[in-house]
Amino acid sequence: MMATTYTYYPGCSAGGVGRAFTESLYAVFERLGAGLEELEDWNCCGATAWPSVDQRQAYALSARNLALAEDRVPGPGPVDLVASCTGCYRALLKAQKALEAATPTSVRLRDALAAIGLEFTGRARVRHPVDILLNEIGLDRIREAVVRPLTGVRVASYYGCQLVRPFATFDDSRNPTSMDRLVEAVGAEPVDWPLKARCCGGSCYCGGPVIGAMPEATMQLSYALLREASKRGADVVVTICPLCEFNLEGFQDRMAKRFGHPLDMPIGFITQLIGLALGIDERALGIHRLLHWRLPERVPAGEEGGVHARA
Amino acid sequence: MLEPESTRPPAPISSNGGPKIGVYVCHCGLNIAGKVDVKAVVEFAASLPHVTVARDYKFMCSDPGQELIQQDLRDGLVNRVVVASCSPLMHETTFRRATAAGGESPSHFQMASIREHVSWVTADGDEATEKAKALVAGAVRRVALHEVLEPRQSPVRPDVMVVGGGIAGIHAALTLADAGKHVYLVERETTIGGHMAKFDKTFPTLDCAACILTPKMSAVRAHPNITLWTFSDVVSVEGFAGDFRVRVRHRPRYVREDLCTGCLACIDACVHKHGKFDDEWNEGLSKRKPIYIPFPQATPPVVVVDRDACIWFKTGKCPRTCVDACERDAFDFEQTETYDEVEVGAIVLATGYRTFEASKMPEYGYGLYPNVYTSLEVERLLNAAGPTNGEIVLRDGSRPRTVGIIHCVGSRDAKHNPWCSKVCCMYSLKLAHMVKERTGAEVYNFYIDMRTPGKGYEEFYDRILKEGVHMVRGRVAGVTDEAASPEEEGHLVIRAEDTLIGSVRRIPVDMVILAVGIEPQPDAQEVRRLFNISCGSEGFFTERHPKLAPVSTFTDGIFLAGACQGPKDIPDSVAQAGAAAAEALAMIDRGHVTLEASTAFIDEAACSGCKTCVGLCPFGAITFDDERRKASVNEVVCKGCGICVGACPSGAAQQHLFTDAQILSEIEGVLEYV
Amino acid sequence: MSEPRFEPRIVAFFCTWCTYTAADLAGISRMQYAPNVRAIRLMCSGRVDPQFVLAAFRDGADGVLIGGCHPGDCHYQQGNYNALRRFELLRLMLSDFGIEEGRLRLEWISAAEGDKVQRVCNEMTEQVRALGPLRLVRGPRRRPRGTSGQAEAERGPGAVEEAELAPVLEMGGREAR
Amino acid sequence: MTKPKVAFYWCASCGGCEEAVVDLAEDVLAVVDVVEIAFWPVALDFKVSDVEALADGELAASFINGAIRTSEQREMAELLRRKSAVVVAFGACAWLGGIPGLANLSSRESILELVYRGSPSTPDGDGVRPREETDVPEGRLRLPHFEETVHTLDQVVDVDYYLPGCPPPVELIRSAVTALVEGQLPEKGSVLAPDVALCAECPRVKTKPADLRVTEFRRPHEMIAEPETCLLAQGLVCLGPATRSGCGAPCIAANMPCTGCMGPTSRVVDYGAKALSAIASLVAAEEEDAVGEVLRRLVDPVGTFYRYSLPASLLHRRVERETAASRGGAEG
Repeated sequence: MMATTYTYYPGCSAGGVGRAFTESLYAVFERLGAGLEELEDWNCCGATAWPSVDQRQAYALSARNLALAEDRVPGPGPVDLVASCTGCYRALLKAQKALEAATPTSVRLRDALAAIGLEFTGRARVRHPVDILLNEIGLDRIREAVVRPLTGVRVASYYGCQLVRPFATFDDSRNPTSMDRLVEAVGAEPVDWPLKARCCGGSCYCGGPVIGAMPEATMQLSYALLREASKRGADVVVTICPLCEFNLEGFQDRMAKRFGHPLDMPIGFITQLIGLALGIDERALGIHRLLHWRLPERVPAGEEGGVHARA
Repeated sequence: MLEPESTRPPAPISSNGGPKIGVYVCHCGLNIAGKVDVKAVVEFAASLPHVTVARDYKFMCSDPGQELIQQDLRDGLVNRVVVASCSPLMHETTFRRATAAGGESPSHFQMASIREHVSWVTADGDEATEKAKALVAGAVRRVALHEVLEPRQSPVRPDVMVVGGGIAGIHAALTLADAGKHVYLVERETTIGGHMAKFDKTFPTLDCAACILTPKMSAVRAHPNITLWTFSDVVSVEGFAGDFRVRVRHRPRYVREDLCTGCLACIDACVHKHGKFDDEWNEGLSKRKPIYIPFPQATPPVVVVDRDACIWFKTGKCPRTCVDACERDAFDFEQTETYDEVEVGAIVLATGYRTFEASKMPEYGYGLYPNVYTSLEVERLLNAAGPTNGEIVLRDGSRPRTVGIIHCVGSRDAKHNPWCSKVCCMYSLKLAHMVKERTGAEVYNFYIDMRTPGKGYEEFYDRILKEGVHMVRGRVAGVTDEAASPEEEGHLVIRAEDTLIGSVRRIPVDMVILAVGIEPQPDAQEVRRLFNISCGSEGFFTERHPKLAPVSTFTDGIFLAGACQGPKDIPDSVAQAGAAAAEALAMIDRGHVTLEASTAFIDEAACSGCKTCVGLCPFGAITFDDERRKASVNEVVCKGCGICVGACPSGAAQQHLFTDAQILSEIEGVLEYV
Repeated sequence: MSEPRFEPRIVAFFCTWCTYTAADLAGISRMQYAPNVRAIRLMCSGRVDPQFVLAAFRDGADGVLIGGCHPGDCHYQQGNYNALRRFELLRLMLSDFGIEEGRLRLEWISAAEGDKVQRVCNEMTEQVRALGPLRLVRGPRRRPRGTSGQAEAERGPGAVEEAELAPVLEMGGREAR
Repeated sequence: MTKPKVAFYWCASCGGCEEAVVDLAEDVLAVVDVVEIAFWPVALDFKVSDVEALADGELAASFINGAIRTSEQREMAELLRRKSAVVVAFGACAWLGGIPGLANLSSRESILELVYRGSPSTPDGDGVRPREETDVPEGRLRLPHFEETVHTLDQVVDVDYYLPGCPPPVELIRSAVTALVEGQLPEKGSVLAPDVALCAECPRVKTKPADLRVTEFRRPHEMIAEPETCLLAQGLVCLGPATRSGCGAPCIAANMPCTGCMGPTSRVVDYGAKALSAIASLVAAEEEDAVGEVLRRLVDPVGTFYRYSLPASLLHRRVERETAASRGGAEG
């Protein structure tokens, strides 16, 4: 099979809080025969405070990235632009939809691109790695590549807000299951929990729940997630958003103090989990960057452990 | 050989002595004049060939506006009329009548739509004015070539078909039958009654649904003027207003309707000792046997055999105790589909609705949590003839102590159905009342807006409030079994923003009722194709005009009643059914319909007999005379599409009011001047 | 920036039951769209005679749009299929005439799709604008007798015959409006 | 009493129309009995000066065949128009542009380039093209200007009557001459042929099914058609339904489909568009792809539907995108 190479948009978190995500993403894609090539000269996706100041300018930032991707890959086929950070993913996707619509905004954006000698022809499609893993690489290929099935590991997938909202391109916005299917493919056991797409509070943390804008709200939201995951018997929580991961992982001791309940939930990225099952070296997956990571003792197949999602 | 050309197009200058065209530009208040420079359009029109009069007026459709046209016609200033105003679909008939009233042929009229097509859709005033001029020029150029057409009529058959036997169809059928017309009432289920027959009580009076519906159902069955066909559906419709030929398929019940008395002895005798199959009538909340009757008052009271469940059909091995139990020898396992074809003058469509599929909103947990119910399921629980004999109990048999009713499920939702389903607020209040009355539970209603417009409706809301039902104003975010506190353990938790107190609330309940909205029937698109009417992309049938022709359709002779046209409660459905019946009666009692004016015709001398047109006509309106080698159009059957005209390779076929010459002139007109 | 933007003129043939009604809906919904499309109402897209399309081009249209009911939805059951058949062959032929594909478009627009009228009109206007003026050498107006009746004799001042204007037209065509 | 004078002239044509006059055979003598042939370069030795010497309107009729492509043809058409009471466009080329009119699918430049340089049969040389003016010791030689576009006769001069056909059928010529001599001509502008399509006189029409649906088009060389059955019903593109009758359907008799030389009826504005519409309407398929599949077998639609009428069509000629550029090249 010919290896597909995807254009990769790292965004600002890829080298920072999302470093482990980036490392594991590259490693897993490579192992599965898919390449990632960083988009040259990419710029900010505009997901930050831009949209509340000037939505059009925010679109223009993303539009440039989309047009660059088209410019880089010769036509006529579609160009998949893979964005791992869900903030980037949503911002780019939103700009893509704005460009595709027959609206004055679209015309303005195209004019803006023309001013820098770029063009959006509709070939660029923003994709998330989960979408690629599920719908391009496919569960079969992942299952075949598993060398170390994570049998008995109970995994709560946490989707966060932006992967499936406002655009549910490859999964249900209220009851997403795409990560659960990946979890199943690597031999682990998905934990069904009702909070998998509930807000983690990351958006109001702005520097952490202690010094952020609304520390109390953030702490409550994050705590509810961790508590419920642990109540449903999850051994680990995996996510796809660098901000969620940071938020859930980084302040567990403070939450424990605030709510008087001990917390020690391993948090990681779905790509790290997959990478482990594929037998990739832990260091290559950035496991050493995680604060709480550990996998439980294997539970022999057939035995049930932990509390069930539904009685 | 060299005689003059055999065919001439209709003389452009008719008997009335050469075209003198009057152009009337409507302001439509500010609807047109606010954007289009009406004076400039008038000046422009005055410069066009044959235009003798160009005027503008505030409202051309008003009496004084029409009088302007009529006066100019009477004064001999004009003999052809162009009105530049709204869409021809809106007022073409009005102005044709005005033209006729002025003593001119109504076909000497053409409309230019400078409102829907110009002023309402164009941002820039100058551009709008230019576009309006172009459309006026097109109309002027074409009307100069319009021919005189005499309106043609066709008789109307007195019989009527009503499709759908819910409350709307029942009421329409009874009204028509009482007026002495013969009615064929076609229902695809095994009984008439529709959704209403499933309800226990009706809002706001809380009268028993069965008490008011079943007498009407019996009246249908007993009425000498009604032929009731249940378990039947319409398979084809041909013809036109006043003369439809409808083919109806009757599905086999395997029990003869003329013999079965509804004694139900066969059901008791069935080899299945207990129900085993989901009872559709009870929304799957109970089980039935392979031989069953939906409910005791089903009309007709005839049992039906479920072929897919019956052991005899599945294995061919069954003692058939049912047959032995039947004293009337009504069983007929050899029954097959049969067909009837009837000729009717008018058709009333009352095909009803379905409810929103609650599992499409997984956040509300339907199908995930057993104690989340749809409102229709709760209607069945409340119904004394339902699966629990009217008891409100949870799946485990216990009584709920707190119940949450979520309004607008699937309605007013950009992700699902954008419309308000109109009945949910009221039925949710009714359910709140009844649940509270029967169980004493605390009831919470979660609503976005409380919509109670209707006689006695607001008063009903007031009454429910006083009964102590809790009202939480806010859209429910989700239903979850995640317990955030010890009080929530073991309950379902409804999370909603309470916009009246400005905070998010979590309310633990035992039972959730989803007030599912009203949707078009899943096969609405097929049905409308069958009857050649239109519907919105969502599937509700489109009325001819939302205000002025609410029960008519774009196809003459086909009328709408009930929720197939849009969400409606029972009073509205019945009122509309009466209106549809009245419209049908008006058409029948007038005795004739005016036929399509823009029919095709073939110049016999010009026809080479190539037959290109013959096979193209979807309505079989073109016949070919093998002897004379000429095709001709039956103008009564012709519906005026012009397919044959577009295809006729030698120009022998033309279409009244849409001749090649007229359309080519309109093309020139819209391009030539502006 | 002094050069005025080219404003294409597009003639549309809309069937009365679906697309014309949809255009009315767009109006009722106050959906703003490019004023370049001039709709001519026909009873059915099946009435569209390829002569109309060519005549529109000849008379100065830069694009022609045909709008009919969706397949299976025709008020006359078959009309839109006939429109499709003629459109497909016409499209093949127009390319041999050097007329770009984007200048002739067939769209299925149901009575409920006012927004599609808006979108298609905007799209097509931009598409044809990008293609530029058609610059047809307008065939001389020689018609078999009687096809346009007395309108022929009453041609307005805008009419140009190739015999007089052909060199001008071949060099520059219609100026941008 | 002097016999009325008539002229025959050929423009852009193949000579077949002249043959058709000769095909009158001994009837030619009858014609010569009643008219005086004042100009017929193909058959008799006349000079242009002979025509120029005539008084305006002195010719009772000029029969001009061929389309107009060169300045010489245009000048001769104008001269004959001036000298004639009646001008008859003789044959498909003069009426509708004819086969030479298909040159309107190419630019003048590309035609000259192909003929004098590009064609494989042109020997490598100095790439010289004929010049309109050449100075030689004896003086200046002139060639007619080759115009950008082929015109029909009535796009150049006023025409009174049309005789259709490629070439016009002998019967129609005879009737036309008789009518002319007897002063029985119909209304000006008439086409001197029946105004009904060919199916009216086709012997096979009764074998055409009323609900004909074509699933596959075929070309004449791909099959031997069944000799009694409607050719359309056999998948051949027969344009008889769109074409004037009066020819006696000789092509059909020869088992070949009608290609439309007799032109449209009076009710049709654009022959090709109408023929196309009728043929497309016969396609059985309904889905876009399937329709395209059937139509793909219709090779060269312009050549099929406008074989004789491209210059008379609404579009008149192919739209040349690079007109200015190619013109610049032509001068070099």
